[in-house]
Amino acid sequence: MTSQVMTLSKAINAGLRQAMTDDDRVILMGEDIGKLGGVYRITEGLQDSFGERRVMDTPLAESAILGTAVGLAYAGFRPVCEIQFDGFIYPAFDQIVSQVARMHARTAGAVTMPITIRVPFGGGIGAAEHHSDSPEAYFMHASGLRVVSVSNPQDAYTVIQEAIASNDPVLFFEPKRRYHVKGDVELESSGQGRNAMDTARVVSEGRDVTIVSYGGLVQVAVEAAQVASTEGVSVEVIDLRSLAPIDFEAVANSVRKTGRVVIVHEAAESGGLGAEIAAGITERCFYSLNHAPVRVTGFDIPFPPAKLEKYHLPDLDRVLDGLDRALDRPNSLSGLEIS
Amino acid sequence: MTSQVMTLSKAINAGLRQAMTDDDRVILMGEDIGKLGGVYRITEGLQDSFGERRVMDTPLAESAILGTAVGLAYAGFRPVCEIQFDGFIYPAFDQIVSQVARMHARTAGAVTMPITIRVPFGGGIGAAEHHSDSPEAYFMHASGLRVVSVSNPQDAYTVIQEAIASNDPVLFFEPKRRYHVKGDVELESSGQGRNAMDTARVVSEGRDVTIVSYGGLVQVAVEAAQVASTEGVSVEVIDLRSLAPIDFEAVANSVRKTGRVVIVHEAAESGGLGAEIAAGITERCFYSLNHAPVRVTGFDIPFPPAKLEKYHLPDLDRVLDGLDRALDRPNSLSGLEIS
Amino acid sequence: MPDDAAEFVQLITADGSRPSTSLFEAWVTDIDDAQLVARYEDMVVVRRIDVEATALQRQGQLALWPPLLGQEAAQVGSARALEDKDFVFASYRENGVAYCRGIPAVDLLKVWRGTSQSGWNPYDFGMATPQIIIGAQTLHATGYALGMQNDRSDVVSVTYFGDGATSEGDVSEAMVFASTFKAPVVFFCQNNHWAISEPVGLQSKEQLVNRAAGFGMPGVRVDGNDVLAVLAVTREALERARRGDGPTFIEAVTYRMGPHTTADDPTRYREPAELAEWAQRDPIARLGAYLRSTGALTDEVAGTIDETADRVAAELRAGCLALPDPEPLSLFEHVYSEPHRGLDRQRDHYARYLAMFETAPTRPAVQS
Amino acid sequence: MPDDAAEFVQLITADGSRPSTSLFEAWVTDIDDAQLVARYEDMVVVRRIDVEATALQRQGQLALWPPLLGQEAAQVGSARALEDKDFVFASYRENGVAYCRGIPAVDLLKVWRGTSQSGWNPYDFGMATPQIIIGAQTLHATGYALGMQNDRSDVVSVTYFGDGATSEGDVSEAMVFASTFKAPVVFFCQNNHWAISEPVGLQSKEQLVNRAAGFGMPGVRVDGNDVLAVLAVTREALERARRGDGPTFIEAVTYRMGPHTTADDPTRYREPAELAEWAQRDPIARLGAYLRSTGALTDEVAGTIDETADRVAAELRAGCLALPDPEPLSLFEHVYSEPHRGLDRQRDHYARYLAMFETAPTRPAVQS
Ligand SMILES: Cc1ncc(C[n+]2csc(CCOP(=O)(O)OP(=O)(O)O)c2C)c(N)n1
Ligand SMILES: Cc1ncc(C[n+]2csc(CCOP(=O)(O)OP(=O)(O)O)c2C)c(N)n1
Ligand SMILES: [Mg+2]
Ligand SMILES: [Mg+2]
Repeated sequence: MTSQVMTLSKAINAGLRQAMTDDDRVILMGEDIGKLGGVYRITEGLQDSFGERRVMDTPLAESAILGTAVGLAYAGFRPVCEIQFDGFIYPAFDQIVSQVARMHARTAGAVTMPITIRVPFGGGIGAAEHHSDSPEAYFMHASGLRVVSVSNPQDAYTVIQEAIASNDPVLFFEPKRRYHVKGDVELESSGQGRNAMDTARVVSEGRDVTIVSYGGLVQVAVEAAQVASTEGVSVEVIDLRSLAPIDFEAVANSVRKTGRVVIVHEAAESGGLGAEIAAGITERCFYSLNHAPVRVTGFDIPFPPAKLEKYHLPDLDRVLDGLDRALDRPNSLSGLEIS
Repeated sequence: MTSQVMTLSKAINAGLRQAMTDDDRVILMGEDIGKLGGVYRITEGLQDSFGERRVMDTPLAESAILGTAVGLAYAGFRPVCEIQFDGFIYPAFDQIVSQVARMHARTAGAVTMPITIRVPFGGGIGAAEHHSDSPEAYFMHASGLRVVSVSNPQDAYTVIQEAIASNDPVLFFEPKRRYHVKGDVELESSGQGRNAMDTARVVSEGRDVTIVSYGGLVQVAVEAAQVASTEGVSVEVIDLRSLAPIDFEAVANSVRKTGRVVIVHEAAESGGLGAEIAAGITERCFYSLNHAPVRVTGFDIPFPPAKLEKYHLPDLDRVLDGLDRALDRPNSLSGLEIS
Repeated sequence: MPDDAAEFVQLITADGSRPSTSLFEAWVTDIDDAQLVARYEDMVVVRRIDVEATALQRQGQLALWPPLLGQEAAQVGSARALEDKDFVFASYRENGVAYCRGIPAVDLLKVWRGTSQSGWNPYDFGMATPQIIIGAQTLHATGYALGMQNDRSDVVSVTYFGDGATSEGDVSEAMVFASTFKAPVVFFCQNNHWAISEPVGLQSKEQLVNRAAGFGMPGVRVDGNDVLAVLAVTREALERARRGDGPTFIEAVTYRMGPHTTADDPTRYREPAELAEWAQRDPIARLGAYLRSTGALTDEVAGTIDETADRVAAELRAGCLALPDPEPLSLFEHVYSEPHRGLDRQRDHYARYLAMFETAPTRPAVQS
Repeated sequence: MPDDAAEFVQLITADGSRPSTSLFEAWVTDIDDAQLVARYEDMVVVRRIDVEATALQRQGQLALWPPLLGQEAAQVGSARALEDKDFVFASYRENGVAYCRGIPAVDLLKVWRGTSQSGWNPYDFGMATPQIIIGAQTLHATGYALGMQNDRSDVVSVTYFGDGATSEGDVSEAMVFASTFKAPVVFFCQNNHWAISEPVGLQSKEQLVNRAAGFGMPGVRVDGNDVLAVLAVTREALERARRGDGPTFIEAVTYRMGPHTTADDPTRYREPAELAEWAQRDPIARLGAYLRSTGALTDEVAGTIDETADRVAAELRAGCLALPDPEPLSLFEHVYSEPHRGLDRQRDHYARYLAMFETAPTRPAVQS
């Protein structure tokens, strides 16, 4: 086994390189992904290695990026489209939900859409408007798509390859705030059997309460679990990885054990993933639940200016407060209770 | 009080006419809404009465319809945009979620977006692909928007006027399958105080279980309540009307009483409104609930061909089955139980 | 009325004469009378299919039908210019194109009868199934062309769209991509003068063909009711694409003589005089007149063609009525190509739900 | 290099001479040397603001800054053609336009310092706040123009966008609407040759100005580094719109001499030689040379202008540092203009949550 320490961004880059080496039908498309290597350098060096036809800088038109990807998939290619930032995916919404998602069903299975859509997402980086959105819930509601997110370099490396290898279209959400975090990556962990992409991962085991999260906030969940443990609370942390479909088996197994759950994400609460997770858990674990599932999420507001994002985004204190509520105890910090 | 029997479609037409008469800044925009009066004739006769500048046939470009509506709102108009069918709103998604929804917040309140977006939605009419979508959940997750739907002529008449009068942008979802249903309409019920648009309506009271629905399926819920009553079950039916924000006070009041709830909609289950409603109810009524909230919805599939829609769409039997599940009893029809 | 031959390529005039003055004659020197008779047959059959499908709709066998009445030459002329290996991405009205691609007529009906979302396997005929989202398919065609270019093949992709579609951002974006990458794609716009109730003048003050130059591609305006002229200009465009010189925009000037769909009532928005005027330029009558003048079309030949058309129509009707209703559980098929835990669960659930009814009594009728 | 004056309108050459041969001279007969000195000052001040803001970013006071270096003439020339009542819808780089509209420089910084999503009240200056979604504002401008047309006012709306933006569907759709309805709107495209790392040739094989004709509007290509020429062509376009003759597309050929934003490193994708070549056509140097040749720009005048620029820069810096951080609960403001039960509940909740900390001990540090 070759293992290497690398950042999450480099792990995606390595995964893309591996996927392109393994299958010459894999092509990358996007704005500034060629010479520049992408504004986050995720595709750095790939155009040098694979040429301009396989790493295509496209004109500025997101609908066209996805729409031509549909045609390329028709022609037997496996396009990997980069959307430069979360907030720029909406012009492509029609092509994604009406075409990419439905072409396989529309043609009764004759045409497959092995398209991967890479989307750097989320806040915590002090960015300007439209650069910190969390649009994942829109896509989990659009039947025909798969939606995944990763929280660490190993998963980044493995899951991007699984997403590309999937014959179904996959939205791959990359947590920008974690791009530069390093971790060990087994470079040979790819290719053999699909499971990282489809399954949730238990990050740390616990008995008293479960935290379900994904992407950029898994780390905050882990930190909350550490602090809670100093207060004698044993927290199980689950990293969903697959946002659509959700691995409810893994989630329900945990909640049946702990009886309590806190769901953490950056996106707005209303209609966010937390709603589906809470509803799905309640359906499956009603008699095991000691408290209603607690949601700790971004507020129902457009992403705020950078100086305010720390209030908007779930942080350690808000996750701990969520844990306290799930545990039916007063806020462990202030001793106060809010309902 | 002038009361008149009219269809739901005529009630919207009458509401539009009234709004245009009351305020000359109200203008209508859309494809085929002028001479033709819209493919559903909702705007019939309005161009004759108000002229081509106030009832504008636009080129075929949904993003432009919404994008120019933003500019018109900047200029002090109150645009009412018709999207011809549910499935054609996605090309306008970017302008709706990034511009219409956020302009007020972006400009710290300086600019208002009193834009109404009329969307004939849902299935049950045997239509071709893209003509039966239920995209409401996408918009309830987009902060800055209000989302409403109506189920009867009176609400149609009142709520369309309230939506137009609102200084916030409103998505107004019209249940196509109910366009031709007649009902009494008080023509003077408009203008005085805003409440229909913001509040849920208890359609029929009951003790044993609550059904929450909206739009085209309220009628199915009512029918299910009737059948259930012949089996000795007392069902309370709630028509949400406001989908964002949800009137959780009304919903929770009912569920605290009944302890059981079935949520019914056409859209896909995953990430649909049912998820938010179930999660919100569980958060508010955890200790009153005798059973997990039950969702009876469309499946997680692209809307199927017309010959299959009757299986996809929640119908009387499926709602009754949902009621049985919520009541912890075997299926009242077959005596069998499915978990 | 843009029927002035000076404004477009025309090889056979509205009254059926053939002045042979156009440079585009060079593209159809191989087309003899026998072949023109074959195109005449195509158009007659295609119109017959259209009439039969319209009748089936009126009789309640189809939920809807989008007639191509009047656009036969635009569709047959262009589709017959293609090679088998080429690939078509069309909208919902290209029934004539589909016929020429060899797609059984009954397959066209599945969508409108509501038994499936599409009627055929695109790879079997080199034609994608109908696209309802206006303009979306122009991007698919451009992407397909990029794929062909990547593979160094000489396949060309052709996309059909309407005058109304030119307003959609997707069509402009497709032209940008096609031009930038010199994609081997032909943009075939059928300007049939109407987008439902909206006249073409609402979409553009300028001739649509002029859109092409600004996007860096040649544009050709052709008499869309002249099957030979359409064949010629399409051949030229295909040849340009095949030799690596990139996309072409063709505006075929034609007319939607029927309603937008069977659900539409055009008397609400257009003058009968306009229709009458276009009837003078009927694509079938014109070619018929020309072929009668050359002697290639005799009553006997015409009779045989009508018989063919009647046979196709009869088969169509029989095929339509025989189309099986899909099984309830087919709802869940082909949404994903690989197992999906969420949907698999819903399918299981629903299968068990349906099974209950097999043993169950009938529910009493609702009093609503 | 498209710097050939034959290809665009130019009144003052790159080396500062004024041949006075262009027909567009007619549009600037009222512009005397004093006014040109004022435009020179505009450009110097605008560049000084840009330099100061870049420095503030380097010093960590701003998260980001999008420099306009090199585009001063395009922005000042066009903005100074406007009347107060006109309305501008721009992107994120139009700091020079904002300056000319009278917007205090410090207001430009709020977005980039992250204290708010926009810096000013659009109605106070006739200019919408910056738009980040590429091309979206062109539709807003078109809609605003339709509103002005409805109101029979003679206000014109002007939209600024880049060369890259021309590929976005929204821009094409805006041109369709503007043309169809003869909206009083000017499409002002700053072709600065780059969209981040992508050269303009990737967006279009054709001169961007040629897009105009196909959409049925006049197009003008102007030397975007010649403030006087830009003033002239913009005046013409405004006049056309004001008299009811509809939209115009202006392509101002200029160059982004700096990085895309302070986060960008252009050495990764473009040649130093290209930058050096464009430095020869610097808009400020050119006008300076011309005004020195007429005697209007003396060392003394130049010194006064520099003092003004320094004062503005000093105020900008002081203003930036004084920008207050927003209050946490302002998160919930202005999302809706009317009460909203969902958000009001979240606000209440969060207010109580925050209040807890006022009395609470500090949480122990996390070991991560
Ligand atoms: C994105 C989208 N918007 C609206 C519609 C509704 N619609 C169906 S056909 C049509 C008119 C299309 O006109 P044109 O492009 O000229 O094609 P034609 O029908 O004349 O063949 C419209 C508006 C649609 N199908 N898709
Ligand atoms: C819809 C959308 N896609 C992508 C981006 C990311 N982006 C920001 S600026 C830019 C380049 C724009 O180039 P151009 O239009 O030439 O304007 P310039 O920056 O040169 O002024 C890109 C791709 C965006 N802001 N919006
Ligand atoms: Mg048409
Ligand atoms: Mg640029």
